[in-house]
Amino acid sequence: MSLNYTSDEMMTIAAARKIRNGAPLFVGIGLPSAAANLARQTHAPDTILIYESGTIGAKPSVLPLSIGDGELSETADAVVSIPEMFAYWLQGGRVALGFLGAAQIDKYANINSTVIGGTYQKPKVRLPGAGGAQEIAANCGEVLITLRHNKRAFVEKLDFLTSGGHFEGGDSRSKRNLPGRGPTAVITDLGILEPHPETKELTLTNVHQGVTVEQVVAETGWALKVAEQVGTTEPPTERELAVLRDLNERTARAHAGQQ
Amino acid sequence: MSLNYTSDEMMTIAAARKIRNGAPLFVGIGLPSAAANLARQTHAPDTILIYESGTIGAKPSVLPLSIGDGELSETADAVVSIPEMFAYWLQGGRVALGFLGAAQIDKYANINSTVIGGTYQKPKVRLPGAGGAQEIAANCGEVLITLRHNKRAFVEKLDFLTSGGHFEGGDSRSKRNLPGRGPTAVITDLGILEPHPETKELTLTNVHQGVTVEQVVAETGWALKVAEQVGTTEPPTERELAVLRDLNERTARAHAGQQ
Amino acid sequence: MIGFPSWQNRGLAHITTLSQAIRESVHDGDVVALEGFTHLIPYAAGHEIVRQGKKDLTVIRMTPDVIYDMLIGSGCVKKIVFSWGGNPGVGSLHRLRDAVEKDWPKPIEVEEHAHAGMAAMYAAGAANLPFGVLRGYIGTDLTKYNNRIKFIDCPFTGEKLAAVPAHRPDVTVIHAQKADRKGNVQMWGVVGVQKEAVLAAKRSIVTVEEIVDDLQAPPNAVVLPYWVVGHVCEVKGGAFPSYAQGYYARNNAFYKRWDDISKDRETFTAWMEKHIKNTKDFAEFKRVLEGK
Amino acid sequence: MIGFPSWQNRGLAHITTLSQAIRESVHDGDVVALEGFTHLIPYAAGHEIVRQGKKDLTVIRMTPDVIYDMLIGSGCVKKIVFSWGGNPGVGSLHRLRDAVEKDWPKPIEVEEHAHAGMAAMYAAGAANLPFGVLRGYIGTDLTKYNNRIKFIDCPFTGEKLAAVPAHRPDVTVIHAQKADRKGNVQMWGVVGVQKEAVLAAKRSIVTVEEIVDDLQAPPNAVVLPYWVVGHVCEVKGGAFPSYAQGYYARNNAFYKRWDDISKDRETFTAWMEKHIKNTKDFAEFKRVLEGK
Repeated sequence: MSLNYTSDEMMTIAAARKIRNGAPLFVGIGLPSAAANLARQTHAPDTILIYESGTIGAKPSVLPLSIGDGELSETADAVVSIPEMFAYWLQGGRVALGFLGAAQIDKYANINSTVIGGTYQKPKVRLPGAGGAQEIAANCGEVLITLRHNKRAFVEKLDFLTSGGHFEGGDSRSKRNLPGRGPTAVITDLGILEPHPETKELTLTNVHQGVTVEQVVAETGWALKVAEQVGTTEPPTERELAVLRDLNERTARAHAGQQ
Repeated sequence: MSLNYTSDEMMTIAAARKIRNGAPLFVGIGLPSAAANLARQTHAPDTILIYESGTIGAKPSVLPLSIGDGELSETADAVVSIPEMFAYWLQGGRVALGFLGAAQIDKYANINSTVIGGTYQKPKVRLPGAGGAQEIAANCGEVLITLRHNKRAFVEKLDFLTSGGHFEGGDSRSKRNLPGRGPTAVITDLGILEPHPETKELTLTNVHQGVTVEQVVAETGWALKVAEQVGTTEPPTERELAVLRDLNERTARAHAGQQ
Repeated sequence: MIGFPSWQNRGLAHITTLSQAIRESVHDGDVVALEGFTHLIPYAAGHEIVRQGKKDLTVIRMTPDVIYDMLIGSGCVKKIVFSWGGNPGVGSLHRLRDAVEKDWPKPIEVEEHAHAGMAAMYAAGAANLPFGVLRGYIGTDLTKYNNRIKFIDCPFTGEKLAAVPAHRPDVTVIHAQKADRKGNVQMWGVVGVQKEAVLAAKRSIVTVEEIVDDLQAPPNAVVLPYWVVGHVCEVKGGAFPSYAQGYYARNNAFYKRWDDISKDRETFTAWMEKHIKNTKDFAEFKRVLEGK
Repeated sequence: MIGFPSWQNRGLAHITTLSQAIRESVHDGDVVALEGFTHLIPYAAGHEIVRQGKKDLTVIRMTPDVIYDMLIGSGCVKKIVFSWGGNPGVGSLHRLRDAVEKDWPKPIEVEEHAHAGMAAMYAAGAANLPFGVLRGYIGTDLTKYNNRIKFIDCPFTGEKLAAVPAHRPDVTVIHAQKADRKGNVQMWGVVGVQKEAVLAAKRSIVTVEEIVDDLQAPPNAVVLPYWVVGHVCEVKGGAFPSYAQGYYARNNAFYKRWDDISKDRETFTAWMEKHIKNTKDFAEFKRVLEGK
């Protein structure tokens, strides 16, 4: 039987699969939160969801719209202040995995979520900014990045470096003495990129079913390195799709119907 | 009518009278705690008692034996962690008055509660040490010091400077840029000493009833400065004595009879 | 400068109307922090600042959201100090963007940090330290445009760490669940950086869902004693469209609606006129909003 | 050195006997913090360290009290790091004094701080910072004898501030009121510096009054999640003669009695022999103490 699914669903499911059961996970809103909760409801029931609002071990039944929705604190094992969250938990080195989105990414998995175009002072598009992204990128054990794959996002040169990935590649991250290992995978709607062990340059290692390597290269704003053996992502299972769709439906219902 | 009272009772009562109603007060165990609770039960009912255990606005019915007795946290308006107590509350500049005891004091109201005799490494008497005293001395709006008056305690030179008062006198404290004004009075079982406005040298300003200036000078290990007009401390009122004794009796009953 | 010993400046908490609190404690040109991390955002107080037409404010907040969009679009703000400026789960703050990108209604100065830096700045302020230290900012472009991010060396290990100056707002405004009649304030749930923001500030205003006889706070509850709090004002529902745990839920639909209200200058201005400027207080705002 | 990311090192909390916990997690030569600020002092765990004859320990604590007197007098301790070493409300710690003043039973190294410094050292450790900053120590003699107190300049104001290195104990031992069967730990009342001490340490042992199905913790309670805790051991009454709020009161009389027990080397040794070394666990200790 062949299932119908969107490329966004594939991206979320591919990201969810990267989550090891039992790992403390720093979760942002949107796709990271969907992936984390999908993982928790499928193969990784003991995943510890940490939202930067201070909720540790949250077990939401629907996806929160904001990072501090009431259900997060009601279901958490502990709720701490923001200074404590950032000092003792994130910087304290207690979070195995951080999940980031981005407006732009470069070949060393550095990301931009600050400004697009123009100058910093007078940008074409002013984005929300770093939030907790740069400290997640610095302090989590490893970082996963998810975003849609196209040339506007995958750029040769970032308009602004908001959060450091592997900087100029090679040992440029370890020289900066950051606690975490940095990005270990970039999961897009087309495939999966991983940093080369030595050069740290992002390399295409997987394409999702129905996607060609040429297509990914064409949607990347630099000369994308391609692994010798490019795998094909397992398509979503029936269970993964069903859980994800159920989660999204319940979420939509929960956030509608007010005011 | 003339009341009988001990010189320790006079010392406690004289210290209690220095407490302004409504002031947040950092309280140590022993005489400071007795004075603070006496004040709270007489002229200063809205005094805010802060114990370094993290209990803010404690209202104990008996004097605690330790600085973290259960009754303190049960009756407090707020109970915070130790790092918060020292960072946000004491160092934060929120405490009007600190109360310190000492093993030794010098003419500039610097105090020693660390070692007596011998060397630091191999002292004759190892005392408990600073605890919170040096940061109380640095950060409270002002500091009161209480101790029994004799030549072993009132010394020309401290064996160890644990907590800074007015250092070498004059502007030597303000040059060190400490937030609080430092000691404003030393209350003993014989009288009251206050720093000279300019030189900051401790000056005898009051003797308790029945005590002579000569007696105080004789019990002081340096050539004690005496104010032109030395006042005589009002003796304890009936109410003050009754409340203090009742407090001490209830305390003794509460701390006996176990194990 | 060693900060101010706050016991010299504060009287007892003052239970007043919100209108009086803003009038007495927020002045043109002040540095103002309206804090709240998705939960307990002081919307009613923000409306009142707009209503009273305060000017030239420097506004601080980790997560400026819709209320900062209102303040900026209404021309109250000279400078913003922040780490994430968006409509959570929805998208952009259109009024913030319009001010930064197109100087409407006036140019706005931007001092930009990351969350950990902002949290450290408030914590340093609360602790009367001139600066906070963190592992952060290394290698990011934020340091190129913000000279209030510096680096220092650990005197023990030689490691390079980021240093940020303390926040010391003129006034901090927060919303909490409860206060008692003396002015002791209690909050719970996502408590954010509000305690630090109040303790770091010279003055403070706390709006609460209700004023009760006795807080009946559990042990180690987050309680701000009356003597570190300025004005306390009862404003039921005053965190709408944010939420107050135990009282009402986040109105996610309004956050989505704000996207349309704020996209365009005229729609925004008309909405603000009708709902904020032409209403006398938060209760009337709610009535007008609900079409009553 | 940037500390260790603890997520690499820890498994789930491990519910064991106290004897097993001490055997597995406290090794000769370790840096050990048994924290507790008058409340919730981990006496039972301290006894077990004596019982197992651990050696050459560096022991850290803000307020070393009777349990540190026991450890020192029993020869377990090489070095003590502290800020106030006394028997609260009673007087001296005779065994601590005898070690410092007369090298009995062996010489002891002393690293001495003040409370705010020790608190900052634990907080820095918990935050994976190499040092903490505070307003303190200026002009005091502590700085002459402790080269781990340094001074730094604020990069913004130029002010001089004290810097102290982070505490990173090999193992932290605390007592708490409750744990659940997963190993989530809850404490309340005077909570001291215990959370920081656990988060700063490589390993941890938590003794609790009881293990329950569900903590039923109120919002914002002090809870240590199971995945940052090592061993969890149920030891009823394990804080005696300290107290556990909600369970039993501080036994002030025992603290006073300790003065007589500890004053003299022989009395102390005999008491330790009978009550600690010749008993197999804390329950038996209590029975012997109570003459049953």
